[in-house]
Amino acid sequence: MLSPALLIAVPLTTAAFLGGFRRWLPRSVTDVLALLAALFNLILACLWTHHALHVTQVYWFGNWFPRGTMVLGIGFVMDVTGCGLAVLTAFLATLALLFSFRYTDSGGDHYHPLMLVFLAAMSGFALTADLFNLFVFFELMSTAAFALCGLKTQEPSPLAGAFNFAVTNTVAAFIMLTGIAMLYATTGALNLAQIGLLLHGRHDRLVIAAFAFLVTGFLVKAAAVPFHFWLPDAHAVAPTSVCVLFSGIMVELGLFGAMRLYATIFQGCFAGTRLHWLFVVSGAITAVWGAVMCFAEHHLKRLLAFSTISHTGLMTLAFGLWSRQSLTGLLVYLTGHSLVKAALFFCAGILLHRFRSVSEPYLFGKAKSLAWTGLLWMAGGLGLAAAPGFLLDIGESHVTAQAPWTEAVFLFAGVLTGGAVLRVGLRVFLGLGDAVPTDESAKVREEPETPEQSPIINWFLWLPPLLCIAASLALTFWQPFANGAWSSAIRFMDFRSYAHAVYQQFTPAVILAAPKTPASDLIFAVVRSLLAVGVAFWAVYRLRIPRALRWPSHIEGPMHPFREIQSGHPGDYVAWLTVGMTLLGAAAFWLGLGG
Amino acid sequence: MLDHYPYYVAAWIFLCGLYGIVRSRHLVHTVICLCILQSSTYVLLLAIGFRKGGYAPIFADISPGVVTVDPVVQALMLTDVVVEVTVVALLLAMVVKAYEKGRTTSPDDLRFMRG
Amino acid sequence: MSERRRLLLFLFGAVGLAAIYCTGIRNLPPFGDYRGPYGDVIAQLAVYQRHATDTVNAITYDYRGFDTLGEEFILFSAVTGVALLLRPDKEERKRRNQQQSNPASFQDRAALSETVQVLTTALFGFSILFGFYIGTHGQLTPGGGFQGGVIIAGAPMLLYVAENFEAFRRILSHPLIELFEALGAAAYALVGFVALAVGAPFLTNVLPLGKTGDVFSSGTIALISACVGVEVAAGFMLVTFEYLREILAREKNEED
Amino acid sequence: MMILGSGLLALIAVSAFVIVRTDDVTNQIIALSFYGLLFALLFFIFQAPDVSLSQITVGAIALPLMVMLAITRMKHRAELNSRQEKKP
Repeated sequence: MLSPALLIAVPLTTAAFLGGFRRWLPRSVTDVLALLAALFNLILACLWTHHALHVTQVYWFGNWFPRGTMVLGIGFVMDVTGCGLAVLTAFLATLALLFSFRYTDSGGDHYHPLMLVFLAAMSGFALTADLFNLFVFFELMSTAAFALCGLKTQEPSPLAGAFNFAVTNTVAAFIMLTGIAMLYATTGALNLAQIGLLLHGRHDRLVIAAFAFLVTGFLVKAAAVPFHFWLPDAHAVAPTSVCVLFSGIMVELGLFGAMRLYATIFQGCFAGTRLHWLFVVSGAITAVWGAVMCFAEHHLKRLLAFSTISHTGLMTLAFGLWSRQSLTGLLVYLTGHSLVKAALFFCAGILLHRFRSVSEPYLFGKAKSLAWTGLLWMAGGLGLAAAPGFLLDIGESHVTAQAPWTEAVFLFAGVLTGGAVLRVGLRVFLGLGDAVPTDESAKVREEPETPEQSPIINWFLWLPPLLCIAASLALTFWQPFANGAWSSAIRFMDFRSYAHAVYQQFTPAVILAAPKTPASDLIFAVVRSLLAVGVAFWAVYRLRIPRALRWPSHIEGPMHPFREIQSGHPGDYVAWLTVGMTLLGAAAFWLGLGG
Repeated sequence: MLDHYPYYVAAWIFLCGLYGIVRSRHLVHTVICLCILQSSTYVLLLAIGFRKGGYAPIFADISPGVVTVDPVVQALMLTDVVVEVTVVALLLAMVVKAYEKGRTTSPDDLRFMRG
Repeated sequence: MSERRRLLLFLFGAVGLAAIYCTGIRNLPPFGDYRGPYGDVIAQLAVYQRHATDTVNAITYDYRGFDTLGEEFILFSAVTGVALLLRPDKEERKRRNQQQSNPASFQDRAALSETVQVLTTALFGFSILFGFYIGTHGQLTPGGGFQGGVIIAGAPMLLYVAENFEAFRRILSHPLIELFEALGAAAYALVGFVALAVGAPFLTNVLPLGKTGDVFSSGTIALISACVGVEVAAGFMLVTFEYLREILAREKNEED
Repeated sequence: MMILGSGLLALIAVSAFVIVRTDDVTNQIIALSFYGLLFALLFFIFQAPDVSLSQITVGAIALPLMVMLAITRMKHRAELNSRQEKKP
């Protein structure tokens, strides 16, 4: 078996070579080399996931295996969840690199090295078992992301978006580092398993404060309300292929970081308390807020960005329920959402390539010729509404089987975000309905990524979204995936098996009974998708229905008090960040000490 | 209180940095305030690893076995220094370019996407 | 949001944040009472295991070398990012061409005295030498590749101070600088690959450790430190050049 | 040594606030350089010579220098812009 270090080292080395020789390498060679490195990661991650299903292995860099109870170096724990996320990362990165083949503006050939660094950072983040290493990969991921976000330097708006993104996320990183320092001060260790063992059962003020600091840092990345302001700004301005990685995996990895810390360090500390309800509440608020804001948007990428916020909120909620079944649901939902959202961003990219705009009012009725893109877009919309046949439906039924009341939140978020995407589809690809309402951000010009003279939709443009939609449908019916998600969730929650792997080199998989796949309520799923379609038609034909029934158009219209909060000012965002952290910390103290 | 004096200094610097970012009217000012905020983690890490009467962890001129301060936090701080300088370089590049394209350095005027 | 409301919001947040922080901090061990064990264990082991007297560098480049690999690539991606953001676009190229056809100088400057020029040239050599010293003795005394690299990168700035713009531009705009920057980063990863090739885990220190206190001791620590030094020096020079590119173009026109 | 360190910490706390309150960016850069030096001294006193060395090179020199370069470039651009506006 090839060393897991190659998951990091190969993309990084390729990135350095592509960066160093960029003056001498023709574009096509750069494209192919970058694509090959991403493909290599995909294959290796798949192999390791397959291996991890049988045994969780640990890999010590520099051969610094633990001496006694003391962990000396940095290790990767190759568990199913981490490896699976590495697969997803590599898959999306491969498609993103394919999408930006040949024509896309590569910013003086700096684009490919940064994408590969980004890929390596995300893989490392998913696998590392060291607290400070987690921070390093968080920063590496952020640095590459900041730079990629500002790729389009022709206009000032991308730079403003990238600046807000960079400031909020850097503040978050230092908040996280403060939390790391607190834990290190009290335990004198940096390995997650060792810290977990040393803290076991302790939930005093220091541990809760450290928890608040660390979780705030990760939730900023995961765009939980009120830490979410940077996300729409960054997504609106980043190039399509970068958006795919932002929405598809980077935001979810933020949540994953919080989950990893909770599973290893804090689970034992807060075992008897109701602390995890904090995530349930935060997730529900985020899901609702994101969905409402999503429906009100008319800038396609911003619309999708708000839907990402909403769906990440749903995942946070599932995480907060903290049970095997809800976690299985989360992992399935995460995979499904990543694929669907990537497909939608690719479609938005095709629209931008073909019509040089992503503004819904501008595109109204223009894209009737793009039948296939329209079909993929509609499929994506149905996917977000968790229509039957999509992974999101399976994930959702796992979570709602655990806590039936969450169905209300899932329904609201799914119908509104799916409805918004379908609404755009009806207007843009079919030209249905009346004049489109607009808003301030939809009027901002979006810089196209491709040169003017190539309006043809090449195979490398339509293949990535097609593959994404196909994968999200195919995985639904592929039983090994469901089994894998189940065993992955079980082992993710099991701190003892994690610690065993760290100290004993590996943990063989415990074969548990076949997963309970809750019967997805087909009728309910159909009703839910019909509701989303209904909301879309309602919005499209809003002027032709009786006045009393026009409420969707009120949501869609300019909602000044809400939109004003998303002000685009970094100072505002940081002020909100401190407020959010205060609320989170207060809740953590209340729930953590109270239990 | 006095036992934890440097920790409080770290908290103070952190809040100062945040305050600066919040009230900033010039993007370069924002970046410098971010540097200040970041320096609070230096104080915190340094304070954590310090030991009264401990020597610097360099065994070139002290014999092995002598009590030293924690070398690990110092390694972490080295990483921290690099992170700071790289983020600042990147942010400043954004500010410069935003100024060249938008002709403003005020965060109030650099808002194109609202709502 | 108005500035007043923003500050009020922040006041609420800041008070809360301070409260969380201070309640947490009270449970920490008092200042000056580091309890270990991580740092103490490594401080005891490093000299024997790695023949490096500077424990901090043994941790940076060996025990936690994987962190430093990530850190080097943070630097790499930031430098790439700066180059990406500050790349001259169409408009700027056009402007520059216009300038070349119309080289009007708009700022006169008094020439520096020759003493200053000679002095800075001497300092140039000295700082490069000093950077090399700091960079190569990292495993023994305070210093290391990072610090040495920054010092070396500072040397060309002296040329700028001495207004030797032509030499400054020639050094910094050389394509090799960019190549060195990337290769320095790649070399770090390649040192890790060497370990893989001999069957050890990535980044294992497989070179002979040498005699404690020697410049060539401690195996890959010195090697990695040198790679880092190359990357850092070239990286900082690149960043400087990207910022000054436009201004240098003007100075060149003035000289013509 | 401890008293010196405590005094230095107090000085750092004060200067952090002063830098944050300084609105003029050029003054801020000079203060930032001074602030970096204070930190280098602090690290040296608290037995961290490695960090102290990199703080001198980065915090007190490279960082303020970079801010200075950015400001210079922005000023240069402002000059160019005003010249261009005058020309037509």
